[in-house]
Amino acid sequence: MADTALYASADRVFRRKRIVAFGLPAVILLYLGYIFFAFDLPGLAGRARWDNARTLLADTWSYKTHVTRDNRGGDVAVAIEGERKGSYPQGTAPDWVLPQDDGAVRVALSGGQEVLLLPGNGFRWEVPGFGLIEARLEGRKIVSNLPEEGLPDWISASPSRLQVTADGARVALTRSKTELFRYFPGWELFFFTLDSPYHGHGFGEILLGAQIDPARGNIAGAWQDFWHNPMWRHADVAWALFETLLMAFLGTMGAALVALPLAFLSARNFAPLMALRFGVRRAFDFLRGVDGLIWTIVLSRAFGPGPLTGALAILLTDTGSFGKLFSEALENVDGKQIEGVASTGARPIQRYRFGVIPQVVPVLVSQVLYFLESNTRSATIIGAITGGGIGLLLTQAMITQKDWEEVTYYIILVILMVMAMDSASGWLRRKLIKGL
Amino acid sequence: MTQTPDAPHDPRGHYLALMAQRRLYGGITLALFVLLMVSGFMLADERNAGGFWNGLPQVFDFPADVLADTLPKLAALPGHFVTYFPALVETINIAAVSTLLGAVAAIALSLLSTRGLARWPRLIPVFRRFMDILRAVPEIVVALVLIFVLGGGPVPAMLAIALHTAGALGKLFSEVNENADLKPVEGLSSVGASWLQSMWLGVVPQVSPNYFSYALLRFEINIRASAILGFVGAGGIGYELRNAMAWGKGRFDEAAAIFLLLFLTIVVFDQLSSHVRNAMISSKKGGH
Amino acid sequence: MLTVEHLTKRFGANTAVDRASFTVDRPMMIGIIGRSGAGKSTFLRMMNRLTDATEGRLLFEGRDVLQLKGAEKRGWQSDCAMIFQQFNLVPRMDVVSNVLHGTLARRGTLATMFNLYPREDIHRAIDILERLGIAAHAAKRAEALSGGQQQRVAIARALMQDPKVILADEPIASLDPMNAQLVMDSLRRIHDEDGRTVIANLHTLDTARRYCDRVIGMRDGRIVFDGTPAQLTTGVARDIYGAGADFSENATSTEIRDPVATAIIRAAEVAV
Amino acid sequence: MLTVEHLTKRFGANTAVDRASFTVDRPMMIGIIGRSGAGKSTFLRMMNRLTDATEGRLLFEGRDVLQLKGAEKRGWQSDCAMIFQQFNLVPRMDVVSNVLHGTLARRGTLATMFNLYPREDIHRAIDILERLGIAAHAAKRAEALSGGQQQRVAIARALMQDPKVILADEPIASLDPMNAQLVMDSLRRIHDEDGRTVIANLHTLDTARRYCDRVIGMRDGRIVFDGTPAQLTTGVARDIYGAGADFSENATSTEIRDPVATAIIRAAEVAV
Amino acid sequence: QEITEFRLGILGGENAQDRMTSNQCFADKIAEALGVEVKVFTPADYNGVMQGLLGGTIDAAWMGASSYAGTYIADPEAVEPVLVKQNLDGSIGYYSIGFARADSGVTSLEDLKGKKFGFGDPNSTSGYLIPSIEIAAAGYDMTPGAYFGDVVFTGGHEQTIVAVNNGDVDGGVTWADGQGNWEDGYNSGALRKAVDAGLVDMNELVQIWQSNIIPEGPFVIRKALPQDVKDAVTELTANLWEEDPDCAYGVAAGDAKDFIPVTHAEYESIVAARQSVSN
Ligand SMILES: Nc1ncnc2c1ncn2[C@@H]1O[C@H](COP(=O)(O)OP(=O)(O)OP(=O)(O)O)[C@@H](O)[C@H]1O
Ligand SMILES: Nc1ncnc2c1ncn2[C@@H]1O[C@H](COP(=O)(O)OP(=O)(O)OP(=O)(O)O)[C@@H](O)[C@H]1O
Ligand SMILES: [Mg+2]
Ligand SMILES: [Mg+2]
Repeated sequence: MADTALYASADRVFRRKRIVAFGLPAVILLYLGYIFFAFDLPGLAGRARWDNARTLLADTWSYKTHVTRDNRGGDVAVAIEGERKGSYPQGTAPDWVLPQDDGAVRVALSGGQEVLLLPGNGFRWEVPGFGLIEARLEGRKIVSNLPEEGLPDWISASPSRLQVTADGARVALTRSKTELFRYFPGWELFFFTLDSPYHGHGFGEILLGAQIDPARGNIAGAWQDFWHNPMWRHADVAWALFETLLMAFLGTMGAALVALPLAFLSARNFAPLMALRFGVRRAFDFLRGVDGLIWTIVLSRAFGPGPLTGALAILLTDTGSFGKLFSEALENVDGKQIEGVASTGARPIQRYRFGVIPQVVPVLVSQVLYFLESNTRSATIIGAITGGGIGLLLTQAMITQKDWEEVTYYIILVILMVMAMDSASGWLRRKLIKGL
Repeated sequence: MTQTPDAPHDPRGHYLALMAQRRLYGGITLALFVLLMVSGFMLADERNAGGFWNGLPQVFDFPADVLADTLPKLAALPGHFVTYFPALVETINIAAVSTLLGAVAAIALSLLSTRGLARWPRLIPVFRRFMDILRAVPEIVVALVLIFVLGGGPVPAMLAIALHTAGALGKLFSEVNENADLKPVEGLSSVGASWLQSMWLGVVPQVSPNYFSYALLRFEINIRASAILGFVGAGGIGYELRNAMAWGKGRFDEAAAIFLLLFLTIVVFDQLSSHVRNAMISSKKGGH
Repeated sequence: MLTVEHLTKRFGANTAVDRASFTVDRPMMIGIIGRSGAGKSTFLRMMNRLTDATEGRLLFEGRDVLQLKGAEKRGWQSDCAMIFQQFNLVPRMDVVSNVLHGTLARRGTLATMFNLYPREDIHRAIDILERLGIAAHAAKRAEALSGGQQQRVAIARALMQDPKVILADEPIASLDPMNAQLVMDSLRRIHDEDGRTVIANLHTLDTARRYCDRVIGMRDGRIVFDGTPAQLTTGVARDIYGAGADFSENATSTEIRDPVATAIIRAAEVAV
Repeated sequence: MLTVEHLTKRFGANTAVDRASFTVDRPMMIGIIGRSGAGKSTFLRMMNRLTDATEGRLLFEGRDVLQLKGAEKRGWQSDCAMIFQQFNLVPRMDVVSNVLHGTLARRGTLATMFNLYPREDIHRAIDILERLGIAAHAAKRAEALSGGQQQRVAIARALMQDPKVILADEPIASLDPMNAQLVMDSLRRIHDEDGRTVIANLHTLDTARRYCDRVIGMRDGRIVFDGTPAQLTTGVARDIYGAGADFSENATSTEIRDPVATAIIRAAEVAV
Repeated sequence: QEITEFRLGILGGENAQDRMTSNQCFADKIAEALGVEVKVFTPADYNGVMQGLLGGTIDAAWMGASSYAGTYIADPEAVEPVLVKQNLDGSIGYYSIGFARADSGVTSLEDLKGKKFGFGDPNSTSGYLIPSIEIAAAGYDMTPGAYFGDVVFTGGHEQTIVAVNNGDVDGGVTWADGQGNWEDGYNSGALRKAVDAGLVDMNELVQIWQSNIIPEGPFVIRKALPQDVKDAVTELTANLWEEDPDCAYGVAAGDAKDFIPVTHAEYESIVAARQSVSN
């Protein structure tokens, strides 16, 4: 009876479904396979530098203090992160660096270990589980008690340089200097640098305790020293953040203002001339198709580096995006409202004002606010090129690869900024759309 | 149509007061906006190396230089197209793979963070925050970090864009999910289907057209993003463009060729995706 | 007062209104009936100048309104208010603003762009709303109102224009019977009290019979009936609608016969 | 066979089902009636384990199904099919796939995700559809079907589960009278022919009387009536619905008394 | 002709904040001398400074020799070189250094045949221009795929060092003063900075090539500026080492002897070199 026919047709349907169900993933897998080789993923494992990752990770939450002994003059300098701004004034040192009477310097490490920087241009370090390491500069050569062969990978030795890395510290001996890095957790000098009188004082002490700097009140003084901290430069970072937001805001809003009237010219139902509409549409495509970053380069000839150039680049790109979105919104307007207004004898501009604008405003506002949030992120990148904002600080700090804690600081700030913009624009969107 | 309890006794005064209040708020908002725009513009103008009004007449200097350098060497352009085509393919591949991987992750994340669908309802805020963070980190940051670890090339860019895509699409997808009809899911649960089954059979078929349309839009964005990441050393066409552009006079013809290649690609994919999306929308409207 | 002469509208090969002619010599309430596609809407839209006529003349107080251009045309539009089946209000704006749109043609462009209307206009708008029984909703957004209330806002906008003629294109087709009755009562009252001419396209015979002084029947763009409601017999109606012998008026009736419902409407009218 | 003991469900302060207890000793068709909010849906959802109970036990063949977890719970769900008021099908999928969803709990996750159903399952699905008179629509998408057809697809899915119990939550409330009758007839036939227990929440007294062997009345979460249809007098019904003396059953009736309509249904049954 | 502000562009191997800090004293001095506000800009790359000078949005900058040449080629009337840094030994030059990883077995350009070679920024003199010419002249074709397996731009000196150290490229070029010891990364230069930052261990790197001496980049001033402004800034800068060595140290990004006058003639060869590698 009809059953067999029905069975057959159902079987056919399911065979087709199975082909689709397997075919699509198969195509994707094939593509991924191609990518696997095109992107040389097998070689990637070999190229990946996990020690770099470790350095990076370690550096994000720790800092190092350099103890440097000049092998020519014998001077010992202590500086946080080896930076001038983090140097301990001559003759002072943290309590774990102990000059000895014989001219040696004893550096205490965590876990009771210690390294002796010897006056004869050498050092001595008793590494637990390995033994004593002693090295000295003799003439132009470095001699040590280490064997020639079979060194562990945390020791790197050559006649001109010896480096030992162990347990939160690293010692390097070259002809010119002996250098010891000791690692500590935290972001040192985040609040105050060494030269600030407030360094080493707790919050409670500053807020409630006795006046620390006789010239200034505690809170004002502490704020000043914190805000103008030469190491972390909070004031400049804050300005950079603000500059990034400024670029995003000016670019987005400017684009919206420029795009709105142009969108009327390119909406099918409002365009006065079809040729004009076509032209404006292609202009939108062009503005959008050329990325903001390229606009930045083009504009930087005329306007030079700075936030305005970034804002204008965002403005140009977004005029294209908004133009397209707005004209789509305009093409979807409900003609009844316009007709209703028109039937009262309203002028064309009044028709737009009352028949069209109230309809499209919610769409416009929500799009603009969406873009404002995503442009905050774009502004970070554009700033890296045009020379402004947090993006420049971030990329430069990353490229010079010096202070990953600084990089971490910037990344956290960028994320917080974007998330704040996200919630702010979301809040504003709800608020405005309800009230409009 | 019964008497509302808060109906005003004096509709005229009531309305005028309301109007005055609305006008005041509207006026304040408008004034605030204008003030922000004007002062923001002035500040940016002041902090910029070149002023807006001085720079305006020079806007076309750079394009003019490019043209002046390119026009005499037009014959070399096709050669440049061929030279840089592999880089373009790499850029498109980066965008495609990252969109694919990001979209898959986004589907999982969005299902896990939609009320009514989530496997572990308590963890919804966790997944949401996670997506927020993925979204907030600029691709360039992830790419630079990964370049440091993995070395240059397409993989860091691909991962960076994929992570961002997962966050961005995840949010859009979960909005789509929120509007999905829960009845089929309940129906499937009632037959004893597992979570995966009810999502795959009950939710995904409903939302896949929307997913697809958002993913296409994202693909378009990602082509641009991968070109941009080339600017910071992640390979592809952006890298070539930056080098040619930075050199300036003497290699502007290369820059122009790369630019044209990139621009045409973006326009082609843009048109293609809006075409597909339109087709999809109209087929959805036009019955089954 | 109003003379329509050979008014014709063609859409390509299709003639929507075909040499329609009639004369109105005093303000009255006119109903136009006819089945869907008969050309009723097109006729009203030509009259309000929302659509241009192909041929013919439409004289109002001696002037051919079809020839007007620019400001004069807008002046005519403001003299000739239109009420639509779907209300055609701006849903996101409040009721009073919608009513004030009736003054757009008279007020300066700039002031209206910023929603700045003279205080006396606002008062008059609220008076009109009060007269139509919806002043309590004055500050609400139009979209927050029920269909019947929205249609009354549309009528208020029309009245705000202080028009000589009110055109209504199936004003009650989207309304339930109760609201339909409220709206038709309002239109009738406006005619009775203000003496304005009201021309309404109607879907249903009984409404036309009950509210109009004169009924015009259209079929395929032509006027096939023009007379008093009393002349509108079932036989005539069959001709207008091109229906067979099984035509029954009740099928299209919207009148509320239930005494309870009528009582509810009364109560509601008092309450709003 | 089925024993419900002090089954309770609280939503915050609100008790949706309040210590419901009853016993069923042989397969029968049971109707649950009660006004909106009485707890009927909540009861069925607890039984199918879509909602967890707050207190109480529900023994089926000696096992407390409320204690089951993970795979065992899904196993029980596949033994206890549910039919919903809104059908709860996957609208974009074809009818056969929807029916095959009834086997999900038995088949591997991966296989079902790739549409790998065994051939005999597919054939059985067609058989079931044929039995319910909708095999002709097998390849269509569920959303393309009328409400009554969709509900029969839902019943087919339930049958596909080969369940011991079928729960139906107001299966005919979204259907017009003609389709309602088709669906109720199908349910009754399943009970009669397969001997499965059917528990249906019903909105209307006459349906319960006509199709059920036993009727349970709920009010405010408690079971206030449990008896045969014959015992369900108008007085009892008034108690269940908490209605006054003006209560008339006809207000909620869905029965088709019109002989013409019945004829149409017959014709439709033959046609589909 | 009056100016209302003076805009200084700075470039270098430090991050943007540090550049700002080390040049702040310089900016203050110019402000004092000219009586107008001085703004400091730190574009992300050489091209940013070039565009600024060409577009007239930056008035003065320390440039690399190649980027100066690029600016000159684009518009000979844009800027003029006025001063150059004189090293402690009296020279005004530095070197481009080719290097590789010690454990890769590469010790000379010979060994890099078929391998990946890394330049820095295309506008860098020592990171691209000079090595690309001199290495090619030595018989190693620099077209990608010709002699070397591939030739890439890493983006800058720091990136080159990291890339070589990571093995992303097999050999690369960067700059150094050529004085002092290899194991310290020489006395100054990009290698030294990387060592100081703890990025690389010089034991793991070997030098494979060294260029001829390269002239230091000039301090350039925009030609269109009023003559008195140009003179004032030039004089002030020329006297910086004498008057404020600390500040000069920051401006020169290290120790130097003096800033001495220079003219365009000094860079003719670089201009020619740059033109020769353009299309
Ligand atoms: N803009 C237009 N373009 C083309 N044809 C049109 C247009 N507007 C109306 N028509 C045609 O003109 C004829 C008359 O339409 P009209 O809307 O005036 O009829 P109606 O009597 O108002 O009908 P209904 O009761 O459906 O509103 C119809 O055949 C219609 O298809
Ligand atoms: N998810 C829930 N959360 C809170 N309260 C609920 C929930 N589901 C049901 N309730 C409440 O439980 C009570 C019983 O609801 P239930 O849906 O079981 O009633 P019902 O008899 O099926 O009514 P109806 O005929 O309207 O479907 C109601 O008071 C309802 O508000
Ligand atoms: Mg009509
Ligand atoms: Mg229910």
